Formats: sequence, structure tokens, C-alpha cells
Amino acid sequence: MDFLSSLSIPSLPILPLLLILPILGAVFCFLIKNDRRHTRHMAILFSGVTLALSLLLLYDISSRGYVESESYAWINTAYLQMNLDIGVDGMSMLMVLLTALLVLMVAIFSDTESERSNSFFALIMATQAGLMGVYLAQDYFLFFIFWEVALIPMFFLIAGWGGPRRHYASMKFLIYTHVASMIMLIGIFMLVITAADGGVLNFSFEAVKAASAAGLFTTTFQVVVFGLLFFGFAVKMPLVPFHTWLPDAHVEAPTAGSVLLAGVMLKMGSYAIIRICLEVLPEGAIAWQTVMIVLALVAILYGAYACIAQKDLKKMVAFSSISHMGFVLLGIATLSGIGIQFAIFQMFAHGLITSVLFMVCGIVGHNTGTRDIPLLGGLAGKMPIFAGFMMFGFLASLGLPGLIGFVAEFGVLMAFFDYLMGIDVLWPIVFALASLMLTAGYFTWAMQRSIFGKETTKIDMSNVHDVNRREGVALGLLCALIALFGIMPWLIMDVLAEMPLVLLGVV
Amino acid sequence: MPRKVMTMIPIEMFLILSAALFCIGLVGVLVKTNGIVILMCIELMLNAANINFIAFAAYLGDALGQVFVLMAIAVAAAEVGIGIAILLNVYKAKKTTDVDDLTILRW
Amino acid sequence: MMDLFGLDLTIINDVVKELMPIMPQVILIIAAIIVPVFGYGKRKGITAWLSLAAVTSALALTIFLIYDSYSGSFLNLFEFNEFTGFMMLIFMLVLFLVVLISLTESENRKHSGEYFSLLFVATIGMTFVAGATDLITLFVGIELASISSYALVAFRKNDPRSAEAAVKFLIIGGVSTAISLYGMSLLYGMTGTTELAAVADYLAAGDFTWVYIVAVIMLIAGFGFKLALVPFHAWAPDVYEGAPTPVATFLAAGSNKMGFIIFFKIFLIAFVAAQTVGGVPELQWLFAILAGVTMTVGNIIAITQTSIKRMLAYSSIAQAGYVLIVLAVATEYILAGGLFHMMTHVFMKGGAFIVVAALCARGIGEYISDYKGLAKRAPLVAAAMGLFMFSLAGIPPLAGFASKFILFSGAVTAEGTWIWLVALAVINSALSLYYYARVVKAMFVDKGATTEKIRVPHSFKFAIAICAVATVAMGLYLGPIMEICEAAAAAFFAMV
Amino acid sequence: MEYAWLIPVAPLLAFVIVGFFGNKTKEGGGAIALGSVLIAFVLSILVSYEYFVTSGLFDSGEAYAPAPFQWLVFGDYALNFGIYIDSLTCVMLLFSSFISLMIFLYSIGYMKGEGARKRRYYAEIALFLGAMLGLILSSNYLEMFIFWELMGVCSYLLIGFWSYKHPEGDAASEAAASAAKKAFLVTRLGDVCMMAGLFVLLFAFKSLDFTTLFDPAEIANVDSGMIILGSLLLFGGVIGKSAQFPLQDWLPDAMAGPTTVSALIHAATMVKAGVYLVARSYPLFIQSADVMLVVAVIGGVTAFIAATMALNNMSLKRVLAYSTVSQLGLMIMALGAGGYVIAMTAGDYHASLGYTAGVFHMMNHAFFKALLFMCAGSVIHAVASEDLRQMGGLSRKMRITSATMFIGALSIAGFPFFSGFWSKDLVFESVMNPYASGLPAGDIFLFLFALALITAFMTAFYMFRMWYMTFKGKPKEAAEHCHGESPKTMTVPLIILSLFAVGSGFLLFVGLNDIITFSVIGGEFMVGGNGKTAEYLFWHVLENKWTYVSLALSLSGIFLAYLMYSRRIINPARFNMGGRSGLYRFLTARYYFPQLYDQISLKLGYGVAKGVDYVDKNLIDGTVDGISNAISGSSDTMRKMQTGNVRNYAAIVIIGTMVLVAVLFILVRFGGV
Repeated sequence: MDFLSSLSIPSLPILPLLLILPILGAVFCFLIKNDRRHTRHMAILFSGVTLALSLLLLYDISSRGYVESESYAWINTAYLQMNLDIGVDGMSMLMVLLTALLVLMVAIFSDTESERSNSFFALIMATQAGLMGVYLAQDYFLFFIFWEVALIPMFFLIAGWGGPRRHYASMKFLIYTHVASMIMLIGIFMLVITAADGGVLNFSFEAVKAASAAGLFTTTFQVVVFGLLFFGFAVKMPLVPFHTWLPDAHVEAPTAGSVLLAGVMLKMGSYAIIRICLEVLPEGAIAWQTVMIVLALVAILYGAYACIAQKDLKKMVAFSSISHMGFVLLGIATLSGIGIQFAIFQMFAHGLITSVLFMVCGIVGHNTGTRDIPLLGGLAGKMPIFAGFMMFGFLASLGLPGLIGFVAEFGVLMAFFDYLMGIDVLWPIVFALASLMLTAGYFTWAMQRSIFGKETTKIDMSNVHDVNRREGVALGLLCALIALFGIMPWLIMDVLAEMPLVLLGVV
Repeated sequence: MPRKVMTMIPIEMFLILSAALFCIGLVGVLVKTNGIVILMCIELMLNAANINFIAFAAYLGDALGQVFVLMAIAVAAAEVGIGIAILLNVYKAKKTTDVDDLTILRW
Repeated sequence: MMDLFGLDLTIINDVVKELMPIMPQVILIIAAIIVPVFGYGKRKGITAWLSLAAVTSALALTIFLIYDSYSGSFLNLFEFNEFTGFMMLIFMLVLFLVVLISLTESENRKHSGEYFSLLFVATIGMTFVAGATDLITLFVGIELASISSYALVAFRKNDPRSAEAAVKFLIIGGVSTAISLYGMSLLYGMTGTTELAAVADYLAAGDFTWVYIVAVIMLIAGFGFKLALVPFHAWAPDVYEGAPTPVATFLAAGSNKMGFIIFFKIFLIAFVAAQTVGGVPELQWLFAILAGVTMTVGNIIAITQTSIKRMLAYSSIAQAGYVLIVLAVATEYILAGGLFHMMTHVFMKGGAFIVVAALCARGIGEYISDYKGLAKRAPLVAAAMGLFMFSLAGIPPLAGFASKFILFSGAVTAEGTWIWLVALAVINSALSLYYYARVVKAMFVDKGATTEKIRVPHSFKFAIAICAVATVAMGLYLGPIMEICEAAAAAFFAMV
Repeated sequence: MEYAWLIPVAPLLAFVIVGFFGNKTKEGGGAIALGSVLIAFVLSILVSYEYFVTSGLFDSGEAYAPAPFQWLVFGDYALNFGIYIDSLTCVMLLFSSFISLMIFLYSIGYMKGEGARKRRYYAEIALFLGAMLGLILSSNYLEMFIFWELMGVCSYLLIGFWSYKHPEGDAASEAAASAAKKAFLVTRLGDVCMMAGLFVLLFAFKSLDFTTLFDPAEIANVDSGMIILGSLLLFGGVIGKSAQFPLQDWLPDAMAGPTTVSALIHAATMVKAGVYLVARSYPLFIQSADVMLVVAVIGGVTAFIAATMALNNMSLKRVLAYSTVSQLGLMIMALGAGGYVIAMTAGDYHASLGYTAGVFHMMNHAFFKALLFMCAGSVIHAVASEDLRQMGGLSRKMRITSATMFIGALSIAGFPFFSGFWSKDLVFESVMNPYASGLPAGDIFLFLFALALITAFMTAFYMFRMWYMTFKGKPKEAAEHCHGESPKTMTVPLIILSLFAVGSGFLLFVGLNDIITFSVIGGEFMVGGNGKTAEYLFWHVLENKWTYVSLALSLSGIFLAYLMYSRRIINPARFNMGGRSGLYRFLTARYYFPQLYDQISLKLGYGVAKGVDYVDKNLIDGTVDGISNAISGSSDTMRKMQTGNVRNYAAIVIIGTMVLVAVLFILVRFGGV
């Protein structure tokens, strides 16, 4: 750490670099001649540097309450003021780290997309650029731009490298989420224009926050706008009943796509709910609290039940994400410091865990040629290491203590219980707890049918091989992190220490 | 009583006349299938407007209306000129000027 | 007084001063007269280059005039100000692009002189409309533009589709002309003058006598044809499909902008004039409804189109619907947004048509299915097309998104009267992504029958490049252009 | 004592090492695992010695609880990690590490044939033990819960050890997999309850440290309702882990794992954790007599039911499994009864007999049950079958095994002066106690006492039924190809343990009487110390008339078994009518508990899931697709309006104009909206 402190970090404009590097990476990957190894190495290089930078940033701002922001002039006309305001706080810092990490993992992991690999990796880097932007933006215009930018490369990833029904899935994904974000756009307009109050339209987060603090937003206004924004974010998260784009998209997407989609993209929704809805529209949040809680519980249980019924392993995992994102919303909906803290924690945890799960699904699909659970069985015999990873991932996902998932779920549920004690209604906790049972149920059942029991004869297992080195490295690293943060949760909690205070100042 | 008043035809008359002309032209456009005839009907409609202009000009004692009419006539002439040319072209291509036969481009 | 060979030069100076406001048009007029002459010489190619030179100089002059914010009027029929300048800029740009891609349009070898001069005349008409201060100027300008575009549409003599398109264009156009002329006559009768200002005052008064209603509706119906408002849109798809693609480009990118100017000059002015008494709510609501219907119908029909040109036609109907919001809301900010959207529309829609034209020139069909696997055959063109499509759909960070962003945000007013309209527009533009994405998917995802490369003529490449660059630049850095738009809007509001 | 945290760490470390490099080391990591547990055992001895003798904490009856390490702090809640040592901890540490040592040693021989999978086996049992030791040392409920769940997973892994490539074929591996799943889910149900309990307690106390929760002052200013709710939910966890009624049914299935694993689960680790939790949570539980009553009743019912199920079971290991469940029931019942008495006679109470009995019985049970399982293991090892009907006459071939197993059976049956005898009779008396001292719910306890007596009889009967069927009579087919006694690594532990099975009872009179006690003195809780004197207990047991009643029952049970299965004087078929009797089938079907579980999981789980799936596919997704279809459909119809006939276009224009007029007229008429 000495050499770190020795080189003066502020001289290094990390924040903009975090945005620029992925774009450069995309360009380079695209320009490189269509050679799988080189493009992959290029992608690994760029995402690695990005990860390193974000870690550097973390270390750099750790002394300053994990807050950092920079602003560059961009558009200033008689009517408009949109500047390149980028910055991080505890929450976005975690998300940035997650993005950088998962992209690196994906770059290490994916090797199966043989044709057009240069555009494949370019698209992945482009997605990273979009995601980074969403988490760094401090200006609504910028935020929305990146929000949409993240969409397009993902569309191409699904449509170009996806499964048999990729045309349907990609279109559905694109249109559905785009409609949602346009609705959200109306909300943003209303926010900014009401905040401007006849003056220059200043799109920066600060301006709107200030207006909210100054009480320019009446309660009815808040309720309406909260609804508009919340719909946009709910589709992204996704919440039942706005979720149907997700299973299709996941089932058809290539592994890398699924990992980024579930690992980071879904978080955009919950991130935005906290960042925008809660910070700017406190009264709206209070008005919508009950609805949010109901939606969260529905998502949790619905997702869990849907998992039980799935035959496709990947689809099951997709639904499990819905269920787990429900926990995130549950934490947010308590509108309490603990709840939000652990909602963010859960976002991070789910990001790590679900990546493992999707990688596992990818390996199954690739090595055995099918992800259909009834066709699988006794894989543990042929692919023991794989079975180990799968088991680890599933156990982590069902909230095994000692792994990151447990801490998050425990915290969220504790926050929810706290809230319930506050309003003296205890029974809703039962649903949340029931979901824990269901989760354990479908995961163990899936394991029993896919990796245990007698080796399947329905598919040709003769040339099935175990996890190879690339996959092993990626999965191993992720699993290690899952365990690490499960045992030392304070590493994350410290980053989040300031967050809820910031929010509770408003909520 | 002075003759001036006697010769004064109320403006409503002109308006009714022009309206009638306009409607005739309109109906013509809708019912006729021959391109040439349709062009003529359009001329009718234009002239209805012209009558309005003249009448108003007269009653307002203002020359602008007449200027406008001259412009309009010129324009109409040009339009017919182009129109005939186009219809000729069509006739060359399809040996008919019946607009109902021109339905390649649709949906 | 300076004096050369006993010849008083100040006279020239005076003439120039006199003609300064319409100098760009003068250049075009001269070109329109000269170019056909060369059309019968041996080296027909020269006509193209001549006209390119003319356009370029006119464009340059316009830009110069805008640059030093010149303003002046010509015989109180035509006034040049920032607004006029901006619109002229748009038309000149369109003309420039069209001339550019016509350089190598093989079918124009014969009569190419006439072709170009027709283009010029049409543009002259539009530019006069842009600066018109009098119904007469307005009418003459419109008719100049219309009549010469009839001829342009019919230009491909031995192509029945071209002829058919021309006939439809002609008949509907004629009817509309008649209707609008009748409306104008009524207005003249009511106001006793043909000055737009007076007309505006009359409309602003908003006493809904039968004459008033009939006149207003006739104007809307007559001019609605120009920008293909639903229900006056039926001609547009057929004409765009039938016309030679450069001409279609000209119409799509240029002539429907003229329609907007007319509406602005007659109605928007009136609404602004009545702003103090809260505008003319009835008419504004009428326009709001028109806007909603237009954008919805346009988008919905576009979804199932198979021919790209028709699809683009419907999409420009929808775009017209978006811009029509300006008339409903009638604030300076949204006018700026509307102008901005027109500007971006020139490049994205023009660019799209140019790509189609370029591929037509290389024998690629006009159907979406013909574009399968284009990314392999002509990567750069395909990329540009993708840009235009996404920009039209309003995907950031492209120009289309920026202009829509400002246009729609302008409609979200503090009292929130038009929220429903914004919602409708937003949903529409989200739906529109569907048919644009289909084209993109065909080009990039689907496998084509063949993968042999396509070489696009250089002039096309150049034009496409211009459009692509503009599409990206105006999206990423909309500051300067937005300032011009705001200046234009301010000038327009100052006219009241 | 500050190095006590090394006790669990040693096996955990072994888990990591073996898990990654096991195959490169001796016996697939067996050596390392053995070493780690040895370290743990030695350390436990040292720690206990320090606690009891040198530190002097024991004499003052207080716990060694150094300032914990802050693990997670949020809101005004603090979750810590630390160690908490009192006499109960020490006892648990000692016997579980010692027995694990024996089992690990035994495993070396037992798992010889397993080849490469040994690595996995040793890693997992090391983790298992580590979790158990960690749980024992935990200084708060969350820490406990974490290890608790870890054990759940280990049991899942170990029960499912043969879930693929089972030595006895695919069917068996399927069974193993489903048994593992069942064990995990059923215990998970309890764990979820416990988790809820944690929420309640955490909310009430703002902390989960024992030092806080067991502080009478703290308890005083917390709403008693919260405590009752919390302790009931905690007990839910116990029901799951210690296989109490109604969640007892996973344990018999858990026999699918290797026998050593069963021994580990039953004797040293998992199921004992539940009992330990009750004992540990005494200060909370005794806050309400009702809670304790519930505990006692659940225990009694379990003891009885499990014993009946064992009566006619034909699988060697399953009989032992049921006996475990039944014995656990006894322990829980004793604890409940003891606690009930304290709760009733609130305030000052001299050392709770029930507590002593429960913990003491847990310890003894650990010894003889480990012994029994390992004997069973060596039998199975020899005859490669678990079916009692296929054995017989083995005592000639395997002398040591049969002898040691006989001792174990005597001990569990409560034959005089064997370890089981002392603890069991203490249990009986503690259950009798509330009735004797005329407390409100005395009749219930009388009933429980009756159950206990019957259980004692049945226990003696089925244990010896098992023993006779295995070792006496003429050899059946499986017994034919039995190749003599098992290797030394297996028999040595048997002998050692059998010594304990005989003698461990006397520990009560050489100090244990003063160690495993719980007492409330002036509102202060005190674990250890202040117990009844040894000779008091000794004579107390011998003078108590109920002792002789239960003894008589046990003996008669043994005798009956002798008559039925050794001398064949009474034909068992007379009872079961050749398997046709309803009762017989009811028992073999385990009271139809498995079906009940399956039905519940099917209806609540799969049934609903199907419904949700249907809704998802048709209703929700259907709506989305429906909308898009509607749009494209309307698009199709609308584009057909574009007939291509110019006159229609003109007509459209005219009609449109008319409509506009109408619209504007309406707008004007109704005031511009």
C-alpha cells in the first residue's frame, strides 16, 4: 500500500477513465482482426485495467467517506444545462466494482463464441461502458443516455450469439425495457422541469435534490412521479408482473450476456430506485411503501415458485434472480437505514452469486448439449469439479451462512422484521421466511436431479469433459470472493457505512 | 332610387356561387375516373376561390385580391401544364388515363 | 462616389444591398436558368458540377448571413431573420445532399439539366415560404415547390410507378391547393388584407364564427397535405415509393418542413399573439389531437411495412406528428426543440433515404428482406444505416434522441396540460423502435444469401458520411446547434 | 483458554487442506483429519482443565467470555463473534471431540476401500466436527446459527456421500440423494424457525450475545412475550436438528450415508446440537413454564413414537436411528421437566435435577450410541448388508464386535450400573418431579412419565431383538460370506468406547455431579457448581422406587427379546400376523410420516408451482404477447386502407376535413376543454 500512497492518486483522473477505458476497449476489440485469442486478451487487458482503477479509486476515497465527484462543462444554452457530472458514493462504488469485476470474469470465461469474436468482445466492453456510465452519472441526461446505451449492445449480444429463439427474445427484451425507460423519461422531465421552476433546465442530480429539499415537489406530484419512475425501474429489476422479458432473454442469451444481464443490469433498476426515487421523492416513497412491500413479497414468492416448476436449468436460475431481486426491493421498501444498506449488500451479493450460477448453466449447456434438467443426472460422476462449483453456487444462493448471500438476506429480513414490529403487523414475515424454504427446496431438488443419482442415459455422456482452466479460474475467483465477503461482511459494510445516513437525511 | 344601389348584387350571391362551384369541383374529383376530367374539376375549385377573391376585392375596394387572383391563375395554368404532361406520360405507359387503373403502389 | 470608366459602380452596390435578403435565392435562380443550357452540351456531367457549385455557394452565403445574424426584408413580401435563415439552411442542406447524390445518378444523364433546375426551383419556393410575410408570397412559394416536385416525381419517364406516383401526387396536391386557396380567400375577405400579421391577429381573436371555422379547417386541410398529416397523408407512402429515390429524399427531408413553416407562420404566430389571453385553446387542442392521431397512425402502419421506402414514409408521417406538438404547446422553448428536431430529421431521414438510394444504385432491392446480411457486404454503409435507424428511434446518444428529448421535455409544462400528449408521443417513439430494429437486425444479425462486397459510389459515400457524422455530433454535442435553434425561435417570437 | 478458538479452527483448517490437497497425502487426508481432531481433543482437555482448576472461574460459577470481535454492526444492532466457555461448554467439548477422535480413527479402517473419494469424505467430516466445536464455543446465537447451518450442509453432503456411484448400485444412490435432500430440507424448516427466533431476540435485546441475553437485568426489561416467542422459535430449530416430533422422520433416512457418518451425526455432533441449544438457552426458556411444558411434551411424545417405530424394523441401522430419536426425546423431556420446575418455583431454586439428567444422559448416550453404531458398522462392513433377516450367528465370527455391542445394548437398556442406568433413572425422576411436588401441570408429567417407562421397556426389547437377530440363531445368507473380525483400527475404538459405555455413569459421582448443573440463585443464573453431592445422588437413585420399576421393565424387555429371537419360544409372527396386522403395517410405514411430508411438499410446493408457471406462461406473458399481436394486427388492417386508388385518397381528405370541422366545432362548443 505504500507505493499506492506514494503515487499521488488525485493526479490520475480515475472517474473519467472508468468511462473512457471500456469505450476504448470496445473500439480496439472491434478493430483487431478477427482472431479469438487476441480479442479475448485485449478484452481481459482492458477490463483488468478498469478493475484495477476502480480498486484504486476505492482505496483513494476510502479516507473521504467514499464520496468523489467531478464535473466537466458540456451543454449550457439559454434553456438547457447538462454537464458531464460523474461521481461515486458508497453504493455506486460497489456497483462500479461489481461491473468491472464481472466484465473481467466474463472476458476470462467466454471462449466459446468462436465466430465474430471481435464484435462479441467489443459488445461486452460497450455494455460495460453503458453500465459504468449509469453508476457514475450524476446528471439525469447523462444517466438516461447510459441507461439506454447499456441496452443496445446487450440486444446485439442476445440477437447475435443467442439460442434458437433469440429473435423473439432479443426483440422482446429491447422493446419491453425501452418502453419502460421512456415512461421513466417522462418522470425525469417532470422532475427537472418542476425543479427548474421556469428557469434554466438544470439536469444535474444536485439541482433536483436541492429543489426537493427546498420543497418544490408537492406530495401529489411526488406520488405521481414516483409511480412513473418506479415503473421504469421495476421493469428493469424486474418485478412481477413486469418480468416476462427476463426469462426469455436469459434463456436465449449467451453465458456472458446472461452474467452481465443478471449480474449488473438488473441492479440498474434497484440502484435507480434508491438513487432517484428515495433521495428525491421521500413523500412519494412513503406513499408507495405498502405497494412496494407487496410487490417485493410477490416477487420473492412468485420467483421461488416459478423456479420449482422450471425444466430448463438456466430458466430456473433466471427466476431465482427475480426472487432475489425481490429481497432487494424488500430492503428498500422498509425505507430504513438497515434495509437500504442490506438491499445494496444484497445487490452486490446477488451479482456475485448469480454470475456463478449462470456460468455453471453455461458449462452444462456447452458440455452436455442440453440444460434440460430431466435429461441430466449423475453429472457429479463425470464432472466432479463442476459439481462442486454448482453445489457451492446453489448453496450460496439459498443463503448458506458463512457465504455472502446469508449476510444479505439476514440483514434484509431483520430490517423487514424491524419495520413490521414498528407497525405491529407480524404475519408478512412468514412469506419472506417461506421463500427461504422454497429456495432451498428448488435448489436441492435441481441438484438431486441434475448432478446426483445415476448417470443419465438420455444424452450422450461419452465425450463430456469437466470444467476447463478458463472456466475454473473465473468460477474459482468468484466463489472465493463469495466466501470472503461472507466471512468478512464488514469489508462491504464499511463502504456502505455512510450511505443510509445520506439517504435518511432525506427519507 | 340611384342606379348604383340597384346594380349592387349582394356579396352573398358571389359566395354562394363560389361555394357551389367549389362543391361541384369537389364532387367531380370524387366521382370522375378520367384523369383529365379530374384536372378540370380541380380548375373549377381553384376558380371558385378566385371568384371569392374578386368579389371580396370589389367589396373591400382593395386591389390585392385581384393581384392574388392573377397569381392564382398563373399557378393554375402551370399546374395544368404539368398535369397534362404527367397524364400523357401515364397514357404512354398504360394506354389509359383512368386513375382507377393506377394501383401498383399501395399498402 | 467611386467611378470607373465613367460607369457609376454604386448602382451595383445598391442593387446588391437591395437584393441581399434574397441573395441565396438569386444565386439559385441564376443557376436554375443557366444549368439546363449546359444540359444540351456534349459533356452533360458538367451540369451536375455546376449545380453543386451553385448550391455550395448558396449554402455558404446562407451560413454567412446566419453567422453575422443579418436581418432585412425585401419589398415587405419577404423577411430574412434568424428563423428564415435557419429554415433556409435546412433547405439548402437538403438540396446540397440531393445534388450530391445526383452526381452519379445514371438515370439523370438525359435531361439532367432540367432535373437540377427543377430541384433549384422547388428549393427556391421553399426558401421563399421560409421568409414569407404575405399570403401571396406564401402561396406562390408553396406552388413553386409543389409543381416542380410533381415534375420531379414523374421524372423517371419510362417507369410506370414513377408516373403513377406523380398522378397521385398531382391530384391530391391540386385538391389541397384548391382547398387552401379557398381558405385564404375567406381569410382575405375577413381581414381585407393578405399580410400574415393581420391574418394572425384575426385568428388570434378566436371568435368562432362559421367562416372562421371553415377558413381555419380549410387551411389546415390544404397545408396538412404538405407535411402529410393524418388524414391527409395517404399520398405520401405511394409517392415516396414511386418517386426516384433522390427525389424521395428531397421530399421527405425537405418539403414537409415547408409545411411546418406554413403552420408556424399562420397558426403558431396567432397562438403566440394570443398568449396573453392564454392562446387559442380550441385550436391548440385541435392540433394536439391531430399530432396524437398522426404519430400513432404513422407508427402503427409502419410496423408491418416490408418496403423500406414505405416504412420510412410512414415514419416521417410519425415524425411530423411529433413536431406538431409544437403547435399545441406553443412556447419558445418547444419551438426551439421543434426546429432542432427538423434539423436532425434532415440528416437521419435524409441519410436513411440516401443509403436506400445508394443500394438501389447497386441493384439491392427496397425490401427489408433484401438487406439481410448487409453488414457483411457493406459494413460501413450498414453501420451508418444502423445509426440512422437508432437515431430515428430516439436511442441515445444520437441526434434523434437529443432532439426528441428536448421536443418532448418542452411539452411537459408546469401546469401539465399536455402530459397525456407527451405520454402518447413517448410510447409511440418506443414502439417505433420495433420497426427500426427490424431493419438493423436484418442487416447485422440475419445471414444473407450472398456475402460479395458492395461498392457504393463515392458521392453517396460522401453524403452518407456527412449525415452519419452530423447524426452523431448533434447528439453528443448539441450545444451550438441548440443555440442556433433558440435564436431562430426567439426571432420567430419577435415577429409578433 | 485464550487459545480456545483454536479448537474449531484445527478441524476447519484440516478441511481446507484435505479438501484441496487431500489426495497427495496419506490415506487421502485421513491422517491430517485424525491429527486435527487429536489437536482439538487435547486442546479441549487443556481448556477444560484451565477452566475448572486453574482459572477459578468454575468455583465462582461464571463463564469465560472475552470481549467479542465485532462482526457486523448495523443500525443499533451489533452482531459479534467470540467464545463463551462454561462448564457445559467444557463437557460438550470433551465428549464430542473425544468421540469424534474415536470415529475418525475407526474411519481409517472403515473407508479403506473408497479410493479417491476418501479425500472428500475426510474433508467433510473435518468440517462437520469443526462446525460442531465452533457451535459449542459460540458466544452468541448468530455465531451458533452459522455453525448450526454449516452442520446442516455437512450432513447434506455426507448423507449424500454415495449419492452417485453408490457401492450398492444406482437405486441406492438415488435414495441417498433424496435422503440427503430430505435431511437438509426438514432441518432447514427448523432452521428457518430458529432464524425467526434470532430476529425476535435481536430485536428485543439489540444483541445476541449470551452475556447480554443471560443477564437477568436485561431479561427483566424486555417484554416477556418477545422472550416466549423467541424461545419457542428457537425450540423450533431444535425440533428440526434433534429430529423431534413432528420433524423426526429425516433421521432414519439419513442412514443412507456411511455408518461412520451416522455415528458422527448421532453421537457426537448434529443431533446433540439441538439438546445443547436447549440446555444453553435455559435462562431464556425458564422465563415461561409453558415453553418448558411444550418442550417436555414434545420430548416425551418423540421418545414414545420413535421407540414404537423401532420395534419391528428390520434394518440394523434404522433401529439404532430410532433409538437415537427416542433417547433424544428423553433428554429433551428431562430438560423440559427440570425447566418447568424452575419456572414454576420462580426465584431461588437449588440445582435443577432435570438439567443434570438431560445433559448427563446426552453424554452417556454419546458414548454408547457411538459404540453401537460403530459395532453396526463393523458388522455391515463384514456382511455388506443391513437387513437383520439376513444375519444371525455372527457372534462366533466376530467376537469383539458382538461383545462390545452387547455392552452397548445393556448400557442403553439401562442395565444396573451401566452408564445408561444412572442417567436414565435420573431422567425418569426429573420427569416425575413436577407431579411429586404437586405443580399445576403435574398430571401431564405423570402421563409423560408413563410414556417414559413404556419407552424404557420397548428400548430394552428392540435393542436386544436387534442384538439377538444379528449375533445369535443360525446364520442366514448374508452372514455366510462373512470374513471374520474387522481390522484393528476399527476394533480398538470399539473396546475403548465400550469401557466408557460401562463406566461413564460413575463420572457423575466423581465431580460431574457438580459440573453439569443449572441453578437460579437470587435471580442469578449459574451453570455448574452448587450441585447436589455425589453420594446424595448415588443413594437417591438407588433408593428411588421408580428405579426398580423401570429396571424391572427393562429386564423384562430384554427377557422377552431373548425368548422371541434367541430361544424362539414365542413366534414374532403371532404379533404381526405375518405382516398383515394393521398396527404392524402402521409401524413399518412410520406412522405414514413420510407420506405426510411428501404430500405437504407436493401440494404446497409443486402444486402451487405448477399454478404459478401456468399463470406466468398464459396470463402474464400472454398479455404481453397479446398486446404486441394486437398492435401488429391493427397495423395490418390499417395498411389495407391504403387502397392505392387516388380517388379514395381524395375521399379520405374530404372526409377528414369534415371530421376536423366537427371536432373543432365540438371543441368550441364545449369550451376548448
